[in-house]
Amino acid sequence: MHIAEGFLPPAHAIGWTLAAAPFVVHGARAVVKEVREHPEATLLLGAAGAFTFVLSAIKLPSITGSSSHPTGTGVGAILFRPPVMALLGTVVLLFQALLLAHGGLTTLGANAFSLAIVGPWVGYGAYRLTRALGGDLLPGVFAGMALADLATYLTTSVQLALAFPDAGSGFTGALVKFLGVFAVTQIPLAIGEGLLGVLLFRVLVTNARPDLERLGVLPVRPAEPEEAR
Amino acid sequence: MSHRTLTAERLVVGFERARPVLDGASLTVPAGGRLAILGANGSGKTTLLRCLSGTLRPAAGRVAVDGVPLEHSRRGLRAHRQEVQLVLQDPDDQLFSASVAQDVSFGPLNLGLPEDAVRTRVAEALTLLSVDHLAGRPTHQLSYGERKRVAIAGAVAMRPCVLLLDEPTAGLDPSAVAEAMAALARLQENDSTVVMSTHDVDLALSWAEEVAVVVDRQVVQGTPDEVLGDDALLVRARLGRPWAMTLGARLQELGLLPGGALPRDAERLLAALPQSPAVRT
Amino acid sequence: MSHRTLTAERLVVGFERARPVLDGASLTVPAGGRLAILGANGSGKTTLLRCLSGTLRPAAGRVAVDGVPLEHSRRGLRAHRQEVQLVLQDPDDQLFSASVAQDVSFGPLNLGLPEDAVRTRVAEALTLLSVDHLAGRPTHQLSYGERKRVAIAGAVAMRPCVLLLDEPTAGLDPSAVAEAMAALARLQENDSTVVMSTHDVDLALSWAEEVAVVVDRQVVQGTPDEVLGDDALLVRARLGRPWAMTLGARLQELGLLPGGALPRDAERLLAALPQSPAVRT
Amino acid sequence: MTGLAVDDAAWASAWRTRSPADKLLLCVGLVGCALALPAWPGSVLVGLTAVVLAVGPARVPARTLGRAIRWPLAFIAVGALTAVVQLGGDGIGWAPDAAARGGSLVGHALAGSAAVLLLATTTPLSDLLPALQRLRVPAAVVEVASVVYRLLFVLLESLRTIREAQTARLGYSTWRRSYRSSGALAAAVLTRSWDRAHRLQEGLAGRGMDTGLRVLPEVLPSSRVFRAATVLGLAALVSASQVIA
Ligand SMILES: Nc1ncnc2c1ncn2[C@@H]1O[C@H](COP(=O)(O)OP(=O)(O)OP(=O)(O)O)[C@@H](O)[C@H]1O
Ligand SMILES: Nc1ncnc2c1ncn2[C@@H]1O[C@H](COP(=O)(O)OP(=O)(O)OP(=O)(O)O)[C@@H](O)[C@H]1O
Ligand SMILES: [Mg+2]
Ligand SMILES: [Mg+2]
Repeated sequence: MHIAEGFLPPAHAIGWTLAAAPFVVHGARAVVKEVREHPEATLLLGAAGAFTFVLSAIKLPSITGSSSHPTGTGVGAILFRPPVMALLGTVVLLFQALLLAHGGLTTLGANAFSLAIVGPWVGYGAYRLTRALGGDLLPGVFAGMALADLATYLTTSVQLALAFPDAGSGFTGALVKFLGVFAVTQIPLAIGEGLLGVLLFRVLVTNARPDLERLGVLPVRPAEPEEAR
Repeated sequence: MSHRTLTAERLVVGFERARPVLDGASLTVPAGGRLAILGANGSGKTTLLRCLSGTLRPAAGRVAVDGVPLEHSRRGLRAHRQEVQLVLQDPDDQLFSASVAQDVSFGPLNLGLPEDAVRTRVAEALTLLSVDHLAGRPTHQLSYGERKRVAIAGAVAMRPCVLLLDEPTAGLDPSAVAEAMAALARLQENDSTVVMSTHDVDLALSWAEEVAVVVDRQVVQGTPDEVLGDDALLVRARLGRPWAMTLGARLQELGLLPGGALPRDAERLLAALPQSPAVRT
Repeated sequence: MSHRTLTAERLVVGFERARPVLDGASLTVPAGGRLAILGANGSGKTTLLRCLSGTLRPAAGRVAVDGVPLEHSRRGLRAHRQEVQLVLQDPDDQLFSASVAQDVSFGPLNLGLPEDAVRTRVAEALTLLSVDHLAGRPTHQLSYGERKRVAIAGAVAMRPCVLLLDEPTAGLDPSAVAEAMAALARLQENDSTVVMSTHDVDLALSWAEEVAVVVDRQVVQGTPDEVLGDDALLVRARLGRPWAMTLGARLQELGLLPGGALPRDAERLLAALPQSPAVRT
Repeated sequence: MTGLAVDDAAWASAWRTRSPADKLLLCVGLVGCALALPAWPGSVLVGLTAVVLAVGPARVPARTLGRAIRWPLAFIAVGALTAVVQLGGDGIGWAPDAAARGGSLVGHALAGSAAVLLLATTTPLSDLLPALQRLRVPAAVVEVASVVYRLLFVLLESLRTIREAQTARLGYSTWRRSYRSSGALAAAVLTRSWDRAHRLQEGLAGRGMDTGLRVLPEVLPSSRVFRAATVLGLAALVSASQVIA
């Protein structure tokens, strides 16, 4: 869910930008370090960003009949870790604002906070927790992706409620309103995105095992002896 | 599979803000026959095939099977896809499952067939394309030529009446081309209509029963001799004249080939040449 | 640019867990000449070109320029890349920048040239490939054939002594092939050595001064007449005999073509035919 | 050919050759006005200015603008409506100043979106990335972003063709199958993106990529007249909105 340009009052726009900045700067530092050590990482990171953008162009059929687009922040967090996603996610948000008119420039900070920071961290946390509790890869992916999506939706609702408290019931009332309105699309989407993640990783485990091992998602299997039959 | 006639009538296709790619293009695919579609890069061959397969909805004009116009509704498209299948140029766009057999089973499973029937179809399609030995292999380990044939098998397993192939021989070595053409011949014996697009005029001449050239946003269709013998058309379409025709015509002039239809490929040209040295004046 | 002789000696290349792709392959690129590399799908043409360009390090054997072996150190590779450039088959593997002129400027900038010199080289390379009108266009809006020529321009702007091209004509229509070949001819006039891989035996025969066939993990090299006239070799390499040779040989037998070297393409064959009808017995 | 209408418009715009810095000055100025000025008449003036400049001198097709604004419009409508509805003990009702608040929200947001769209439809994203570097964004980050820009189109094309291939084999005929196909589609595009990155790396290494992805900057000279007109225009806009209000 992207907050449109001009929707947030200036003070809120600035506030969220300041809140997001440290995470994005931290991500940028990580990226700069990575690129300095491995120049070819530029291309892999670019590919990751492009994939995140393109993933949000996949249409997921939702139970409510309409179709919606996944946020893709959960996959990114599991594959590339939240710090890097803070930067890549912000870059993707800038691209979405300028290529698709989704989101905006002054709301970039607020959108980055929910989609590139809270979503990935919560998703990654849920994924790690599930794995730590003995869960397999696929349940972990489901939890990570679904919760990343939900967390994003919660954060955006909080942002909107803070900006537009209800005339009668204040922040709490506004939060209930925004949560309620966007729940129609976002809760089915969260479940849908979790399912998509499971299907996605099921294919990846068979087709792209070496890449998953490189990214540390799967443990590296001992090399099979040459000419193994 | 029974024969069906697939037609396109006065198609207009324009991607945004550009002149239309096709403007009044009409085509009749001969039922049970072999049609080759020729044309320069960017002339609209792929666009035409996408319209015929129902993937792309033309801005105007209609596509019809046996005279019944294709409706771009869910049901209409579903019915159309059981009759007409398109194989894309890049096999990697078509192969997305882990193993070859799984990938080929994708279509039949989506038809809602029981597992047995699916298995039969998969085996049959793999045999037809002579790739049965690859059934258990992961798709990403296959060579380009193998991937290309598996992609065709995936469409064949849908048992379409009309199979459309976008540049099925591009990127293949000569023996792989020969194998692909042999597979298409087997398909046609199995009662399918086969349409392919290609840049190779020689291949088109030797293989096709009919040829369509996409040129200036329209389609010119006819027998290979008519179309590929029309030099003005070939120049407009940025195509070359096939070898066999150029040489055949000259050899006819020299009295070395019997008059009448020109030979269609090297083999037939060689066979038609006189057996003994001529006495030269 | 002066001429340099690029050689590969007894290369061994094996990707993991497989039999070697190349095993003792040797090749000499004739300085200032035109070499065509032929071979079946998966025979190792691309692998050979990648070794020659230094991108791939062979397990054994060496690549040398004028007898000086290539060292796979940072400096060695840097020096090698100023002499030898490889253009990949898929232009999208080479084009990374938003606009055409910027993409072509990448290589010269990496050479550490001043901006003016870079600008000159970019303009020159774009002109040589006749794509100067595309300079300001975004890469992603170009057609396949256009992208292909821009990718070549990116390598040409490095002013290499040897230009290696992996299937430069694949996917192009006949006129685009003719244009690409004309661009390569201009390049060679500009003193470059040009090497290309292709599946098209007819093209190889008409274009190349020397031909190398990758077969059974080795390379067989020679003049087009020698190599493409060797039927046993062609069968082993899963290649066909070129049109011009098959027909030329038969016409020589029939006494219609003068003895000696066979014609290399349709034009030259037609020109060599007698002007008047023969008197047939 | 790309499927991203805004990007196509930007490359074809009459303002394509203007300096990105000039356009940034104008559009950021307009966005600022959209936020800071009162909705009536500030937002209306900003919105009108942006649209008139886009379809007028910048020659952006009105259709592209209209289509692009649809998505933010949907969000703005739902968001504004929710904001001005009041949750009371006795259920849902309009907040006391619903019309004014709603109007102001919609006004600001539409004007802001129009101003950003003016930038987006006249300036290819790739022209803006070098400007980021001047804002002290590290070069490595700008390079990653420029690779994102290029690969985006390559991957969107793959996405489209693979989806078409799946649809042709009835991969989206039911809800369940749609999910399975979408999963396979995402996986195929992801593995494609890795493949591309590896091969692109090899292709670029051949052209001497040692340090970064440096390319020759395009010279798009800044115009004094344009800048002066921008400053004057923005000043006029601010004072006009003060006078009318
Ligand atoms: N990176 C790689 N890892 C493993 N195997 C590889 C790799 N690259 C190539 N191969 C294998 O090496 C062999 C030769 O491949 P190569 O691409 O050189 O063939 P080619 O002659 O260029 O074929 P084509 O005509 O299809 O382009 C093939 O069997 C291929 O599967
Ligand atoms: N999705 C699209 N959006 C915009 N333009 C497109 C799209 N697809 C194709 N085109 C344009 O339509 C024209 C025809 O393209 P098409 O792919 O049908 O040509 P083709 O004859 O198949 O070419 P080739 O021989 O290179 O495969 C081209 O100019 C192309 O740029
Ligand atoms: Mg095509
Ligand atoms: Mg190859």
